[in-house]
Amino acid sequence: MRDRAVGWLGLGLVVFLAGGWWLPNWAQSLVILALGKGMVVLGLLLLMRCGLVSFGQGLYYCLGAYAAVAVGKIFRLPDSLLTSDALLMPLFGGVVAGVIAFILGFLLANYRSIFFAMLSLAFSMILYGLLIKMSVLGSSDGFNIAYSTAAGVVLRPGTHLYALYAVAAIIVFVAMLALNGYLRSHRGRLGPAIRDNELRVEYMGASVRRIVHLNYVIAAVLAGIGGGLVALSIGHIDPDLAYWTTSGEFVFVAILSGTANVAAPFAGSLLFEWIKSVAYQYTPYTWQMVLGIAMLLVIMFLPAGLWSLLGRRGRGA
Amino acid sequence: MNSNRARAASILSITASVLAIALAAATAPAVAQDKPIKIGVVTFLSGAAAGPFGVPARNGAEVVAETLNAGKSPSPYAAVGFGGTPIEIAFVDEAGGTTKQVNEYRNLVQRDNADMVIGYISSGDCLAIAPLAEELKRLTVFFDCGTPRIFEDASYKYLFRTGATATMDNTAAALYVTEMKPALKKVAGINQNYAWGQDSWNDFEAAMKVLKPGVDIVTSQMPKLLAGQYGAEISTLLTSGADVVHSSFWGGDAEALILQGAPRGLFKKSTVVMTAGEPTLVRLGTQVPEGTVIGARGPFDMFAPDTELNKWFRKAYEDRYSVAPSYPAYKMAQAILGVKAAYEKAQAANAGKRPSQEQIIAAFENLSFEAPGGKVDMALGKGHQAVQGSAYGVTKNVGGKVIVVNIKRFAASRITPPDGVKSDEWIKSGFKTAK
Amino acid sequence: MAAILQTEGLTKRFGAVTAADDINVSIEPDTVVGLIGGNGAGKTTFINMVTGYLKPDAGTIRYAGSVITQLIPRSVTQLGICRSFQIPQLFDSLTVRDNLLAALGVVVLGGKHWASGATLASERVEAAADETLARFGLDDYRDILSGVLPEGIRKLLDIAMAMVVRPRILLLDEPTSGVSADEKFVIMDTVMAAVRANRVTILFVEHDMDIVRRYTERILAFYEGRIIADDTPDTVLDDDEVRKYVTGTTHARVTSGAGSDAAH
Amino acid sequence: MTDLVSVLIDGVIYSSYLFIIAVGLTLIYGVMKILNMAHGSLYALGAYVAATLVGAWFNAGLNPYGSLALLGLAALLVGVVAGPIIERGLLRFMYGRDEVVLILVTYSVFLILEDVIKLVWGVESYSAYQPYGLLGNFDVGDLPYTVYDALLVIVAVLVGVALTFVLTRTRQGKLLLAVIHDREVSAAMGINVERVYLVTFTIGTMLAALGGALIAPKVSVVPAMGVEVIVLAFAVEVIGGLGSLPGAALGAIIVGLVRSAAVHYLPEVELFSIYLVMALVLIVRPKGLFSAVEARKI
Repeated sequence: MRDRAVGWLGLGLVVFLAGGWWLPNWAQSLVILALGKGMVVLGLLLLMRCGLVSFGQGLYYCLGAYAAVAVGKIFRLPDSLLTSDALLMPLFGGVVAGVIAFILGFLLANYRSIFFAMLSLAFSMILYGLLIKMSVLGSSDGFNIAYSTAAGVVLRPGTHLYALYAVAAIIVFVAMLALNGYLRSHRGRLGPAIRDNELRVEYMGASVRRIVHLNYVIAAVLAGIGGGLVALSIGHIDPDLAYWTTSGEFVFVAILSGTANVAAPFAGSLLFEWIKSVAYQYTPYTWQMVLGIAMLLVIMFLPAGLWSLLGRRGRGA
Repeated sequence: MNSNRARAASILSITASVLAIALAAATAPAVAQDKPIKIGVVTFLSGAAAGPFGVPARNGAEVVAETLNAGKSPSPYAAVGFGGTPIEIAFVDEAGGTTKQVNEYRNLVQRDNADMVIGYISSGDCLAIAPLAEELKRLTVFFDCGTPRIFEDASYKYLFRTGATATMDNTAAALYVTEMKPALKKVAGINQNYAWGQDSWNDFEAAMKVLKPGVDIVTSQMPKLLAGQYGAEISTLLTSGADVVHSSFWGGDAEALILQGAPRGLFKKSTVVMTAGEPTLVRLGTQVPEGTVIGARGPFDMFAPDTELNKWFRKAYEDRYSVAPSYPAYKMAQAILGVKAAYEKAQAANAGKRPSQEQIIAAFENLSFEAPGGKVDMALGKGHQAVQGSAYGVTKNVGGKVIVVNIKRFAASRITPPDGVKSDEWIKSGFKTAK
Repeated sequence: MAAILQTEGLTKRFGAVTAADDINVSIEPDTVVGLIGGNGAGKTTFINMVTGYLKPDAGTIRYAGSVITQLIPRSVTQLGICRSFQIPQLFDSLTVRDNLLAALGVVVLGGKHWASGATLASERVEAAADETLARFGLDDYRDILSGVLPEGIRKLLDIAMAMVVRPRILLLDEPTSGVSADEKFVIMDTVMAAVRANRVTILFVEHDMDIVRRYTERILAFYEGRIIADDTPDTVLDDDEVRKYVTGTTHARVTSGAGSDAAH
Repeated sequence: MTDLVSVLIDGVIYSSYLFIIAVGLTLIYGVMKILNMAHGSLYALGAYVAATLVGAWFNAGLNPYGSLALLGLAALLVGVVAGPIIERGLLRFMYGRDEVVLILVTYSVFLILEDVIKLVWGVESYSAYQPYGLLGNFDVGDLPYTVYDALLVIVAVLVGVALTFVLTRTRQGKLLLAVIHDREVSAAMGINVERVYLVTFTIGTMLAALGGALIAPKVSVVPAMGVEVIVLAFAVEVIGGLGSLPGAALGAIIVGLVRSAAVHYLPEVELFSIYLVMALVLIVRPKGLFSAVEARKI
């Protein structure tokens, strides 16, 4: 059955890479953006399965975006693959995010419901404040970032965007497989169990705290990688990546997508980005209202997220 | 089992969205030769910056485009539209952050095929758009954003900025207050805690230290953007006993600072310099205390020269919107007229035929052109960055109306660094007039 | 023979109320002990203290000789002391089978580190789940969300989940409360059958004296946090104090209860 | 010395502002368990209405002191109009949904209201400055303060006292507490929970609008003025302990004093002082300063 999963996702990857080739640039970058944000939402899905909602994933999204170049700038490192490779930069971002999450996790793993949400929000806003203060990182204006290689391969002019598109697609493919496996593992199964009844989980001899901590770190790594991808597709990063409204948007997309399936976040995120760009285009003066109404409609008529459109109550959703 | 169906469905749905986007792309309109010149204009249409900057700029663009297309503008801009071809403007909201702006820019250029893009008030957006303009090879003109980093850190082919950098706002402000109060000893600042506020204060502080060695910087307040309430800040400024208070506040924050500072005598106790204060005069009128030093980020509005061009623009704007144009409107007009000048120069060089983008760019570099605010020289950044004089004055209430008196003008060379020199280094090295 | 569970001077107060007052008991392996007493007599408090949910104000708890007084529920469980709950503690949004899979998964993960010696190979999990389903007669419910199960089935599942960890001591908190009279014996028979398969010491709280009489070898009678009687069922249930404070029955009613046993 | 005094005064003034905006949020959360993201927009709505009314009042050249009453009227208007519309028209269909979903519902309301405000008032700034200077100044040491700010403090105290009185002394208040304690039980006891919710949300909206209306004379009323307020109010709320009235008061005082101290002594940290406080408080008291005790689970 695991093999069938690989098969399906593999097919999707091929369709994606092929489809991307004849997409116009603006659409490619839209898709990269959606995939990057989808990674963050995938992490939220993991947390939501444990009944936790973070209003501070912007923290790791932003860390992931800044990590590579910031390290370069702060320590005045010479340009290297680390600060110019389309694959390495996001992965490094993921690592940094993971490390920070591992530390904060010892604290946050004790929190639930709204307090978990608000404490994570507080941390992301503190990062926001720190970045605004750091003129070496361009304060609120942030700075531009670029990439010249992908997995070490030097990119010919004009191929950059598609290379990034491919990198994003492959990262997402791997992430979906890994998470799909994790959710079906013994540890992964305990997520919904914790959401339903922590007391029983403890009485089964498992540590709720440790599992929450683990999921929190995984979510952060995903968010970090996603942030790295978005940063590269935008070519510019600034502290807004850590602002609470950014995190709020991720939560919305997560609800929109539903927690049924590891592909849901990416479908949801693609749809969301598309709705947004259409809203900007056709209702430049009232796009917020359009988003708000869309959001309400989803919440009212698709309680289990977009997935309920596909006709079934997903497992553990 | 059914989770496989789910996966299949998910792949389909993702593929579907990709196709949908591709479809939207395919159906994007193609541009023909004889079509009007399509200009994407990006300013804040929503959010806090819309009222003070975005909307005046938008209106400025609209009124200029209309009068140009009607051929009702004075020389040297009498020709209809650009060199006889009417211009068509597509407005885009600058609100929503750089991530959104970068994609909006791609959409403008690649999906909607704008011939050129004029806009951007936020320095962050400008920094983000700059490399993209090069990548997409589309003529792009920044009209307002202030950070000097753009042309000081890199050089561009497709990118121009017709507005001077924020450096001159603060060097000019420093010059003005030192001439106004030769005896000043204590200086304080209150600026918004983000790049604009931080840079403005750093430039002003550095300039003051050059002009008045040993000046005492008593406090630098940095409330966060849109904080709205400055009770504690005002108390510290009052207790600091500063002779001069520098502020680059804009929009609602500037108005709030005046509304809360005036009743508590801040503006009596110290001379307050508001480098971007001009739009608040339009909003608050006589609420702005007398004796406040006001700037307009260039020779605009009350600082504008008494030329045909200025009269024409003011009248057209006031007739259309029944308010006076504030500086963002002027700067937008300046940008559009600059491109028009370049376009028509290129057209002339091209035997009257529609010039190519490359020809327009060639004509634009190092161009000098007239605007409602006076003469503009594309002198910096290898001919891509404008320099312009500036002016400051003090508010005075006359017959229930606020006017600006004691206006002093500063030549561009006095307040902006020569080409190739970074602003902060130039100031610290004593900003000697480049000769 | 050596006691597997032992408490000395176990005491717990909630404000003015004394829920456990100097409790000293010693349980031998492989016995089935009934805990009886009115509401608030301290039965559940006793279980909560033994399983680490509550920390006693005074006294010690020994498991196979070693002190476990300060351990948290997780550690207690890993030692092999498991419990079921008065109100079944299930994963309501999961199917019955997934409830068991979750519990079994923990055994796989905890595995060799556990003092209880309970281990399970990952590939055996699915099979183990199905065996448990069969053993507790839950086959018909395997794919039903546990949130919508009838109370009796919830009780069974609750106990089944405590069992998959292969406990050496099993504490059942009112396994048959809220269950219709004729279901009670079905549940108890199933549990006992399942339990006897792998020798487990059982303590269970029960209000139905017929059940107690039928399944226990020994009874602890609680009253106001104290143990007022501790002996074989017949002795305890005939004890005057017990009849006064706990069962509140006449001898006749008890035997009639015994009669109804015979009816089964 | 005067420095310390002004830290206190500035802090208290800011605290009372925080309290007024946070108390409505507290009430709504306490009763309805909804963290109302739209609170900021309702605050903005109050400010816009107040600015409009005051503007009209002075254009009509009526007695300036009347404008103070208008501020209250603005809050009342927004409360009785927007409150019921949102509660009856939207929220009541959502009761029983997950807390997070409810947050998102109110988040969408926030997005929609932001544009509604833009459509009604445009993006230009409004100001109702007249009342602020109206009452003159008073000096503390050599520092002038406006009487209006003192009034703000008084109003905050009154609001706090009034709410405490209503909740603890009146029958309606006791019913409210009953609902807070247990919705099902109180419904069973024959309390009309629907009506309690409607009233609560209306009052909460009124308080949000009151905050906006009272602040309108001090600031220029601009789009997005509500966005900052949301997080501010949330922080106060969380620090104090969700749904706790004394908590909101204490939270407001702490945040207010910390901020003004930061401004006076180290302006550098002002930007995120509030989030530091929030993080620290939550680290020490995971459920805020005044947190409700939970009943035994098994």
